[in-house]
Amino acid sequence: MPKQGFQPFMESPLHHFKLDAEAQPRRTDGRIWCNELPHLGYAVLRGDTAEAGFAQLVEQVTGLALPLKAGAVSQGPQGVLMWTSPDEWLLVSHRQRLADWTAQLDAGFAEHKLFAQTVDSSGGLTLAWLGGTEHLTVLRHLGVYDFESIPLGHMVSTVLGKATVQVIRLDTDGVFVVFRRSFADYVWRLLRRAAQPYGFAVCQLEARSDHPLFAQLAAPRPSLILA
Amino acid sequence: MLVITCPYCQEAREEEEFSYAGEAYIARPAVPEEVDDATWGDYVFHRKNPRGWHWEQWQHVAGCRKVFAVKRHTVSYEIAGSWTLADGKALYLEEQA
Amino acid sequence: MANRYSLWSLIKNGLKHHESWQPAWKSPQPKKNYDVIIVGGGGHGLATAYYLAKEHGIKNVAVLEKGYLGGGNTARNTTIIRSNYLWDEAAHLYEHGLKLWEGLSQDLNFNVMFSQRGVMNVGHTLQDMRDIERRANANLLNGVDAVVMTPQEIKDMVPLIDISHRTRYPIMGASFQPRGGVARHDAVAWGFARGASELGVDIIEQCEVTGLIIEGGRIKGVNTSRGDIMADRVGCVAAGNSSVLAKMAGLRLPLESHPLQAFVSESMKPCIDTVVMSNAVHGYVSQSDKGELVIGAGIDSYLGYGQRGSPHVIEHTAAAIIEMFPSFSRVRMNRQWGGIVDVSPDACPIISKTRIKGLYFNCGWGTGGFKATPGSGNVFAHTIAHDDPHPLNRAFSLDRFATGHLIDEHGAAAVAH
Amino acid sequence: MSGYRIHRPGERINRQKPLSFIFDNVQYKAFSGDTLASALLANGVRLIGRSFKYGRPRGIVGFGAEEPNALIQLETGAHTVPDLKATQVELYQGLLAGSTTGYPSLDFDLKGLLGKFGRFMPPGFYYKTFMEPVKAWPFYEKFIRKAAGYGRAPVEADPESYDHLHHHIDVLVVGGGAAGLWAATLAGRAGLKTLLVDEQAEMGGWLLTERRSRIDGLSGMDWVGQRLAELASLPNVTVLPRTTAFALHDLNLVQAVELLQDHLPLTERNAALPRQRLHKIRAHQVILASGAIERPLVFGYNDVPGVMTAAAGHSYLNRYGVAVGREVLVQTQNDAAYEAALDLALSGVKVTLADARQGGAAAWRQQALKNAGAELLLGHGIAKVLGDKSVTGAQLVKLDGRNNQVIGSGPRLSVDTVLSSGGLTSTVHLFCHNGGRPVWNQQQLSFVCPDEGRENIACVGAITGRWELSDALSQTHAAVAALLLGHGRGSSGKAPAVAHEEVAAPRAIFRLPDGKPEGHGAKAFVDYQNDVAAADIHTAIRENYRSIEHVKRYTALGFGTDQGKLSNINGFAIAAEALGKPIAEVGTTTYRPSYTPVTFGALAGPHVGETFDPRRYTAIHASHDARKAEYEVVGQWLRPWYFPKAGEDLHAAVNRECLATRNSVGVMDASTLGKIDVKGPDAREFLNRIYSNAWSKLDPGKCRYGLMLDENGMVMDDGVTACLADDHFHMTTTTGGAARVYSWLERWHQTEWPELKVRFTTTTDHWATVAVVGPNSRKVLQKLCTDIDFDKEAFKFMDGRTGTVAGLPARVFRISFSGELAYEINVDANYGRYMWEEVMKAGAEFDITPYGTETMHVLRAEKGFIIVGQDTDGSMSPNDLAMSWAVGMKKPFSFLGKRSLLRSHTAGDGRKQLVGLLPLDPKVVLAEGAQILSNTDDTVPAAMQGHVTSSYHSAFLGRSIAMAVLKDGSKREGDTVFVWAHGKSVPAQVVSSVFVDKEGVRQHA
Repeated sequence: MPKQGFQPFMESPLHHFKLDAEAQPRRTDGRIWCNELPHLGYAVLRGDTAEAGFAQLVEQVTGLALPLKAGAVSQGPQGVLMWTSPDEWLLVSHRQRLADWTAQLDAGFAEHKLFAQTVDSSGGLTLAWLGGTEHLTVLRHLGVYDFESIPLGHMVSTVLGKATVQVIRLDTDGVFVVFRRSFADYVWRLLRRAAQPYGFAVCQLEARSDHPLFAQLAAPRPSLILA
Repeated sequence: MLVITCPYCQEAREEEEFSYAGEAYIARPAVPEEVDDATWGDYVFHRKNPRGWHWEQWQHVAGCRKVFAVKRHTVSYEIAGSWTLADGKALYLEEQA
Repeated sequence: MANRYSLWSLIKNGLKHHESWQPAWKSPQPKKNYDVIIVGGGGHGLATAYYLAKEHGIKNVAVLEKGYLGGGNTARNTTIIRSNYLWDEAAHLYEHGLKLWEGLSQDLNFNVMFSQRGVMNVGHTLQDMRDIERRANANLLNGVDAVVMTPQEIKDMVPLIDISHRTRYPIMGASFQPRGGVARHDAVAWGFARGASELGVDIIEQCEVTGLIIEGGRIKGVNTSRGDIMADRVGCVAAGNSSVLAKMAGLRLPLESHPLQAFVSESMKPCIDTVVMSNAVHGYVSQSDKGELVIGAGIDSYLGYGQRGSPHVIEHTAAAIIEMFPSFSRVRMNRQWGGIVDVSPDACPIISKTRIKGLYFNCGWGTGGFKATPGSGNVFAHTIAHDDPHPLNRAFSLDRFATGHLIDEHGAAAVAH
Repeated sequence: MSGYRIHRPGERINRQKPLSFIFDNVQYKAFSGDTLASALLANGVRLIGRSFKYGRPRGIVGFGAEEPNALIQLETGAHTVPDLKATQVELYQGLLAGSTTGYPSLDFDLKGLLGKFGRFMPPGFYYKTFMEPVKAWPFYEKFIRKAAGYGRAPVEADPESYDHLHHHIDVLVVGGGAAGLWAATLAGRAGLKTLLVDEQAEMGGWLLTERRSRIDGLSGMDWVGQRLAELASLPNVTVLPRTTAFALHDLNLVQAVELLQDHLPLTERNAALPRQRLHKIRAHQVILASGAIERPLVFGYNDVPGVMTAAAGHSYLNRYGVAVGREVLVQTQNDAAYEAALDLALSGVKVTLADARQGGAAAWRQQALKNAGAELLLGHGIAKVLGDKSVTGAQLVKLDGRNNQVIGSGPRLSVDTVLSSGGLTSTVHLFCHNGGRPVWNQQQLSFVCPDEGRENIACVGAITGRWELSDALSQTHAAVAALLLGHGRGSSGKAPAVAHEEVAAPRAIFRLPDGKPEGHGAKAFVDYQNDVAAADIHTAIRENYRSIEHVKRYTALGFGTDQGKLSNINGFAIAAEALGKPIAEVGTTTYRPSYTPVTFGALAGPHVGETFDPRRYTAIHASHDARKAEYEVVGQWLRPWYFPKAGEDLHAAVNRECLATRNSVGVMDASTLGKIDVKGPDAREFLNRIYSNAWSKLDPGKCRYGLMLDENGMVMDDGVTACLADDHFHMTTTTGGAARVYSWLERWHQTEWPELKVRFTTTTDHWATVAVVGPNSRKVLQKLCTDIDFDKEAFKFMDGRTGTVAGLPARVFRISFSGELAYEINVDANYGRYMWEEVMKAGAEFDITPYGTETMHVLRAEKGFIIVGQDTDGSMSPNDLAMSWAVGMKKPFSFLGKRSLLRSHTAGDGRKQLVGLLPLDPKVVLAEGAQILSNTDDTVPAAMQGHVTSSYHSAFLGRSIAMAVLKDGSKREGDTVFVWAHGKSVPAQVVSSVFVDKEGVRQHA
């Protein structure tokens, strides 16, 4: 992974919406508030839970228990680990930490001869937070899943329009929506369109050290403008 | 619109999350070179296409990406159940016997 | 014809309060024996019987229909007629059909309202345009009319279409078959029924075939809900139910039956004078003489005999139509329905003898059956009459799925670079 | 002037809010709460349209969704809507509407003149004429089309938006009348997540019209108010007015459309809100309380403007304060219409009631009517209505008590309005949309929903044939209580108390006889919108169109935008009589969505315009924009097509890009290629099975081109796969094939070879891929990269390295789709644009030139490389592509598609093969899609030999080149063929498809 020095040259998939320029402090009105958490680190974790040592190694390295139940999410101040398939998990954290973790994991898998791997997906995914009293209604406008039924601490992988997304519910305040880079423009337009009747606003997102995802914003936000 | 239970996500989900993956448990000839053109053509192209119960495969493309077996009635669209491919195969073979 | 239709007959019958009209077709009790039984009283089956009687002199024929005449896909399609197929075999077969359409109303003395308003296939990508060129040139060399149009020519012909670059998939051009068009679907079944009946064919409605009587590898007759009926030759033309019939003979066919959906708008004044089809955005539209927009939706991916499909397919199609015709957003859907189409692996029909002597199948028309109705009946009648395919359907036999000689009309796959 | 305003207690209009509107260029006054229909009637407007076939004058018949005649055009320009029913249009200030029929004018209609010859236009008359001369049909058709059709399609893009909303609920109640309100109350009280929808602006159903009933001691509308207040207080209940459930699909998926802003003046609509919303409702339990619609009786000239249903006359009076006439004849065969007659009489209208029954209604009703001053004629029916554009009177006959026969003449009444009631028809549509069948109820004379409903669908109230409020509510209470019990919940509250009233049985009569054989007397319409008369049904059956579906299709009965709501049962009954069968045996036609028409816009919802389909962009897109790229749509992606400089067209730009690349260095964004991470101890074996060529011996650090076949042996995808480690591969696929290939791998692995230890993860979006191409590409890379040795011996063609490029971790592959020395750099896509710009900077000294897909196509064609989907079409095997070198027939496992290559036809002669073509005139660029002939004198149908798949001007070669598939092409090198397009043919020579650097010196440089 490149060091901090290169970060100014990163571009999130939503950079062209210039969300920073539009962002305002969140107020407690009935609006839908939304913004991207750009430049996080993502890794797909593949492995076989039946193999001895796999789950232990993951927990040992990340501090996150490997979730074994469909849709379950493990969370800690350093990130989240989500079940996405019986042999697949998505790990989200700060980029630098994630790079360290995956290196350790891959070394550990090799050492223990586990049929397991990490696949860096940091360039391929991004994540938006969606909040406000009607945030679930916005999702109900776009997707057929019963979003109101997602328990806290769970995620669901489903479709919004023609895009596959993961919706993560960590608290009642809002949801996190993970989507692919090449669909980001489309997903953002969909969200914005669906939220419009309720009043759509881009909000500033604050780093919160106790939060598994907002905590990852603590690192300085890179400039999005390329020379 | 079908509602299909993914045996991996352990939840009933709407059809839009899945992609239909054809008749289930079509046996690929073990040594294709040893069967004649007609038998091979039968494997590649011929389908049961029943008016009634049908064992078929669905892939949860928007979810866990797993392929699994569904027993569905092609007239009423009633779904008798869905299973992992391995579990479904045992049941399927039992039914065929 | 005992009851010939004309303006004169309308006046004559009008003066008699329409009390003297004869039945369009007779409904006799089934006989015990026929020379040929046709299973399936849709357009194709009735056409087969008509041409058996008319062109091959085989008049001791029964058409068995489990419901009412023309109640299957004949009643459920979007009535598009064209012959601009890519491959030689398909183009010749459908062109044979189109030529029959051109004289059909007069031949049957029944106005099937065949309207040669042209069929346009629009292209949205460079590869679409390559395929359009390829198809048009192949058509012209096969004697099928074809024109390649620019976006402006499209707009001149279809003023409501959006050729701007605002759209997601801007329209780059189109192929156009001027001789293509639409017809009144129900009338085709009724016209053939009337013509066949007049020539002596027995049309038996509400008669479901429940089994095939096969002895020593030969067909002997059929079991029906109205008793056994014997014949040495049985032609099955049952569209979406072909696999069910094949199973009765211990055959498997390379077919899958899928729900295909369609819908119509409310009736409006003429606003679109041709047929517009787009494979890329998945929708096609024409306007019936009654003024309804007739819109074909997608085929559901899964197997189904339910004559109903998933609503999201209709929703996607509505979106596709609005993408091409933004003003139709305020037009309203009046009615939607589904049919069952039997899809073959190469999107071409099967018109074939089988390993059971005297048993013939005509199926696998997928979404393209209506346009072939007279042509299909015509060559199938020949196949049955001679126990040998007509030169035009020789390539459409079942053995192509063993030899690999497919006639792949799926069209080019999406460009993949 | 016939209709007029009259104050009614409990009317639903607001006299404090007067409105004005325009209909057919005339301004009228109305009140808030009116519908367009009530307002027109209040202003005495009767003639609203002309009929479909005969051009007969037509007026308003109903008061809601059942209206067959009053189809209007609302507003103009971009906001125009065709074919709305005036009875369903809520009036707003400044509303602009017009009639949709009548040429040259509504008042004087040419079709109306033709219609005088209606006796010569039986059902199916189109099928019987216009056949000669053959060439004249287009001429006839033009007139038929013009004469048909109602409103005009909008021509401007829709300025309003639509959305979708999904619901997952316990109980959906369809219909906000008494039964529906009570059902929702019980479900709501039980704590179930409940949604109540009703098509009207105001809940209440028939209680909006009917004033006499008292429920639990309250007036009907007070009880409705009490219900609504209670429902509003329950957080688990949602009530949606103006929301029509129009379709019921499998597993209780109900589509409903909500009209959010249609009732507002155009100037008051909120642009942030959708015009309409499509609700997609999954309900565990559906309760259908959609009520019933009164049908008219069928009698002579029952279509003259001023003939309406009794329920309509009643509703206009009580709901809208509009008396539909001054002298009204009410014709009935049941008790309910007495209510209409009574309220009209009490309002000062001169009323005569003709009852087809000898005994008339229950005695108390007859007495009440007489007390109100109405005249009562028992055992009478209307033979025909008098008047042309408006009712002037009616001729009555005396009816036999048992048979539907005339036994004597009746009075000729001078009236200005005729109301008729043929009984109620249950609104069974939703119940039947996915397979439910209604049952004939001979007592109630309607097809009704069975009491037991269907699994998870309960039917309550009038939909089950409970016409009387007391019956409807007690049945609703019992049904919903049972249902709640089934859900393990008790129900609270007693059934609402409604006094039971004595009712006389209705008479089973649908077509009032006029004493003449059918077809001899005045036309008696069954289906107004399609001009289907009773005689037409008899004619159809005479002609052997005996199935009810045939009757429907031959006569067009029930095919209109009212979907037969008024006409179906009358039509079935008349058909039954003609067939000599009971109605139950005739059955119904199939009920199909939608219950009432729904806009395409609502169906499409948000999936139009910029969100019709995803536009997928690469990470480098902004750089391409900055360099003014033109784009090509490839699948959902936008790829740079070419980068024109000022004044350049496509060809000039491509020539420049090609030469720059061949002579120095070019750069291309290859990020859209599909990328799949393949890993596991059995990865290699898996690749052996999925690709046609062999993978056993590919060392780490090496790349190989692979062909993927389907089981039919035809090429489905291709791409280069790099071996990263013994058990780890970086697979690339075509852009368009990425998703399909990913799914293909998963499916074969999971279904056929689950024992292979291998996993696939898509990395398409993770990697941004930059191809640096041309003789100077090495120098560019060397400037950017310090930890990879780019020496030609150290980093050979088809080698792959991981290292650092511009400081970024990267995978670099020395692969070439152009035949040049070339490298593909893959970096984390967040750095994609940075990488691109660093390459541009490093290449500046070599005049590095960005190029798009068109130049890529030319470069690869110069080398004879195929593009799947352009040079192949699903019918091309590797052998057909002259690529048998990429087929490992000796591999131990029978890879996908291998067996198919051995089939008699696939392996046989006479197939087409990929070749190169050089036009004899090097300036001529062959048309892609041109067909190939062996002879210039071929006649149609010609023996086509193949077609041109790719064709370009090669700036590098200074001439045109082409690729084609040609019959037996592999044996025809050197032949001259004729390339035919649109009538012109061009000679070309068959050559190898490799035009540049056959020895591969450049790519190995």
